[in-house]
Amino acid sequence: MPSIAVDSLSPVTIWGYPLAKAVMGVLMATFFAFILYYTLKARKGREVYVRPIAGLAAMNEAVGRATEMGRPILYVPGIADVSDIQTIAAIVILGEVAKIAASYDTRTIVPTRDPLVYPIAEETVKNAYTDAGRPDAFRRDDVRFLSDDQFAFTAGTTGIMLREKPATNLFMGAFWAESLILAETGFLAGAIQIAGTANVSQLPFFVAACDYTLIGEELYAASAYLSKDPQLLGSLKGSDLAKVLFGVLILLGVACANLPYLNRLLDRVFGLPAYELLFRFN
Amino acid sequence: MTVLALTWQQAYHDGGIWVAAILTLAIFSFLYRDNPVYKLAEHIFVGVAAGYTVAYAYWQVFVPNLWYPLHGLYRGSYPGRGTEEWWWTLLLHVPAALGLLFFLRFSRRFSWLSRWAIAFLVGAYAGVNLIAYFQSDLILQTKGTFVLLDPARLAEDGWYKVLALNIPILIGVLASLTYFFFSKPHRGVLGVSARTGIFFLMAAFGASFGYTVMARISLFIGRLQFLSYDWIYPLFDLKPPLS
Amino acid sequence: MRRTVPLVITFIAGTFMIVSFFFHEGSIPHKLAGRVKDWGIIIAAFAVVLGTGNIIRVSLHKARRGEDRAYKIVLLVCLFTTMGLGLVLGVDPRIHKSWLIGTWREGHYNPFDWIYNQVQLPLGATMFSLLVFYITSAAYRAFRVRSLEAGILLGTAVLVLLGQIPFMSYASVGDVSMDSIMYWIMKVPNVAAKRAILIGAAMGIVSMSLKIILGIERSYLGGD
Amino acid sequence: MEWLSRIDRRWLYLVMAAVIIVPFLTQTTFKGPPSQSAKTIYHAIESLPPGAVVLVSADYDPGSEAEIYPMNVAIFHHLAHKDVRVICTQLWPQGRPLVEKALAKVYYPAGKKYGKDFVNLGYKSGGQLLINKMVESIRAPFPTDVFGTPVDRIPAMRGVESLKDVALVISLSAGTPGTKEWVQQAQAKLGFPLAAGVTAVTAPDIFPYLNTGQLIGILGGLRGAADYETLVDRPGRGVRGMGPQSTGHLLIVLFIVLGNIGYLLARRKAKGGDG
Repeated sequence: MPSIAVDSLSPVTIWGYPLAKAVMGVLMATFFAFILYYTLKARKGREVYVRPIAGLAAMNEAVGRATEMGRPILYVPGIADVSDIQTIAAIVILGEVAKIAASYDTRTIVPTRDPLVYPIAEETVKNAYTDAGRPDAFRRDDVRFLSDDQFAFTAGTTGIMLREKPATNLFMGAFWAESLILAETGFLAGAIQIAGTANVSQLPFFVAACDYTLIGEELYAASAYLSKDPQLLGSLKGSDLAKVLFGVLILLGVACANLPYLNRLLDRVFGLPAYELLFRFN
Repeated sequence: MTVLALTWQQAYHDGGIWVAAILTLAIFSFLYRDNPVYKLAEHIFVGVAAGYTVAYAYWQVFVPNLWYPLHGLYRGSYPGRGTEEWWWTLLLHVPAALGLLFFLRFSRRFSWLSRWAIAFLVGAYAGVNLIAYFQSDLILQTKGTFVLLDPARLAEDGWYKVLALNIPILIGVLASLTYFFFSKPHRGVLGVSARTGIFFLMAAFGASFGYTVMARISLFIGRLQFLSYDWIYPLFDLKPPLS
Repeated sequence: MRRTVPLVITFIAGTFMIVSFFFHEGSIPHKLAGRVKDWGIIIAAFAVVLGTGNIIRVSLHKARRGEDRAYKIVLLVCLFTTMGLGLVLGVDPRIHKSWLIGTWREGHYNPFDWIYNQVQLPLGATMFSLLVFYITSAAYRAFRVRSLEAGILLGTAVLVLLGQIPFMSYASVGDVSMDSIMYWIMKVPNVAAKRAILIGAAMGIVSMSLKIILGIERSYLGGD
Repeated sequence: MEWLSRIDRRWLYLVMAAVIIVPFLTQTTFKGPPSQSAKTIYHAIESLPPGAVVLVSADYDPGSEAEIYPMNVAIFHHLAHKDVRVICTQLWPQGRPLVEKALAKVYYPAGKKYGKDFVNLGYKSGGQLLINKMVESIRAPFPTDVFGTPVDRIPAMRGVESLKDVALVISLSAGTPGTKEWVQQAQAKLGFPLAAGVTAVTAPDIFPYLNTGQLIGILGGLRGAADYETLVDRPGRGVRGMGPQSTGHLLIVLFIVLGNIGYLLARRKAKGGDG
């Protein structure tokens, strides 16, 4: 998890309050406002355009293929614990995938590495099968805790791939070195594979070895795509607006940091060290 | 007696090397194909790792973080009643209770209560992550892009060198960001920018790939060193070349 | 009730963790947030029991059905041996005195540690080193110049791979040495793309967390 | 050429294994000029004034021993030949035995005295918070060394109150907490020169700090170790690893090329068939 260390790093204060935190608070509030605005707007029924993401468009087809072949699907929600939001994103996507699988009457095998992810994943899959009206199709043995050890988990998961022969492998969440072991074994077992992670160092391997790969933020957007919930889709638009905001901030920051004249001018006009105020927020 | 102790120690050490070496070869046998020996090693691995996790969680988490403090609390030995630490220790009942809620999953009537623990964890970690990533990734990375014309660098390297390094980074960051635009079709200016972004992303993936290959070969060399220097060389009384 | 209470808990827990950040360091909410972060590992320790129970149950079911019976028995034997030794003797390399075993064998080597070092570590390291071979086959079958994008990935990968070879450092294209090309790749496109992914992912995290806290995203809690 | 795209993967594995094992057993190796980054670190240590204090933070474990340990040894060789005091700390518990091994290999044979020329303060938990504390004081989180000797009685620690008194920090890191935390928590505040020796996988992630000048240099993976061994003229595991490492890299490049030839031929053939 990244660091939280604002106080100690920033001696600058405004009205006795650390400036860094104040700036962060303002930026955060703006970010929240964007997301909430578009979420509420979508709730009122405004259609939201979202660009296609190939990996997600193929999800239905991938689950359908497993059904046709009469084989289960394998869903690995990453190997991080719940403190990593990628894992929570993976669980949320698992909920949607399990719903599709349940409606096709296909088994969903979920190996987990974190002891806490295991009950959460089980609850999610169980609920998905219940929501799809097939509580009987849910098998408790399909959601498994394999091991806390990274490679014991990998060995166990490859074992499932080889022996229970899932037709579709989905790898969503935080992955490290095991990414390629999983993806290559899955390829050898002849499965369709869709991966998604924000772990940059593993992306090349997923891109190479899987049929589709969700890159970085696409993983977080996936649940909105799959559920087609207008509110969630709306929040994507809010997040896009935030990207514009930060893009502008970057350009402004570059200008201020590199053009001393501009900085001095702002200082004179606002009577405040503008650069300090805006950009000393580490 | 000493002799016996020595041989026991020797067996403890040499036996260990043999076990490790055989298991190492068992895993490598998977490269040919899935086989009973590999399968055995796999099951040993999963079993041992699971047992390890329980013992580790008990001694390294449960005992020091929950058992000792609560034990002290009830016996009144530490911390002193009414002190700040006493209150914090008292609060440890909350995670203990949440942890116990998980066991209600086995009850048909109360299994829904285990959702409370899940709700608490997911909520708390969502809050922590929101702050942590906003601060470290969003703000620090944004800010990291500002530094273009560091005066010290300018004097040393000359402005064209500094610019040649930093302008492409700026373009790359902005272009790659547009790739993550979801609510606009990637056409026109946005399309060009997103495509440029993909080029940057792919170049970064290629770089990561190159470095990862290096790391993985080193790992394999590490296993070879174990097999030859720790296992085979001593068998023939050979001296490993440098350690 | 079954659905609302968890949402309220999520909301309160999440909001508190955010708000506490804006308090001064050393204030009560700030300290409480610090403690709450530690609770996760305590709750996880309870979940370990659940998870291990699941391993045992799944293995027993399979063994009973006759699927891989011998293997599952080996798994269970390894599990109980390791767990038993660890719980009784502790997890340190040398056995400490404990109320369970008194001073018996105190200071001796701990067989639990032996199992860790001679079984678990080598197995993990070897699994890890299999990657060399997977990279080989992936390089052969998957790295294809299907498009310009794939070509760029490949081109940089090959450049970096070659750049790591010592004698390639002598090579150069015109005036530009191999080393400096590699450094440029690492310092420019690599940095730019990583930064964009981090910024984008952070935005995804922030908006997802917000949606979870506000209960807009709640599929992980399921229906009623 | 049809067979190219239908080769069984096991032949690829076999060739790969051979290409690594043969140079490993014959101890074939390749030499090259050290990278710019390694040279920068070398010169930084070379230009340290006599009596300067260097802090080596060994934040790695047996899993990354293959890559980082050779760097650790090479850097110790360099430091042992300079008149500098070395303080070792670890952010990873498994780092301690590895540092002790490296010290035993280099420092004692070089005739250096423990406590006078070098000291090992050991492992403390806390990660980035620990680094944060060390900015203010090293003695508060580390009241004693690994042998339990109070820091006040250790000559090597004389005059060393906090990271402000350290001339150079070398972060040997295999992940988190590691180099990134050293930059964010300490270097950003005090501005001391910081050198990094990291695993190849983490190297790309810390290059941004090389751009901003917060790192003076990076030793990445086994090649970084080999570079440094070459610079201090003490060839060890790093230099010897360059044989298998180089042949392995070349083979992967060859496979990428062959794979693409097969692919392009197959595609051309498919096109021809249609036309």
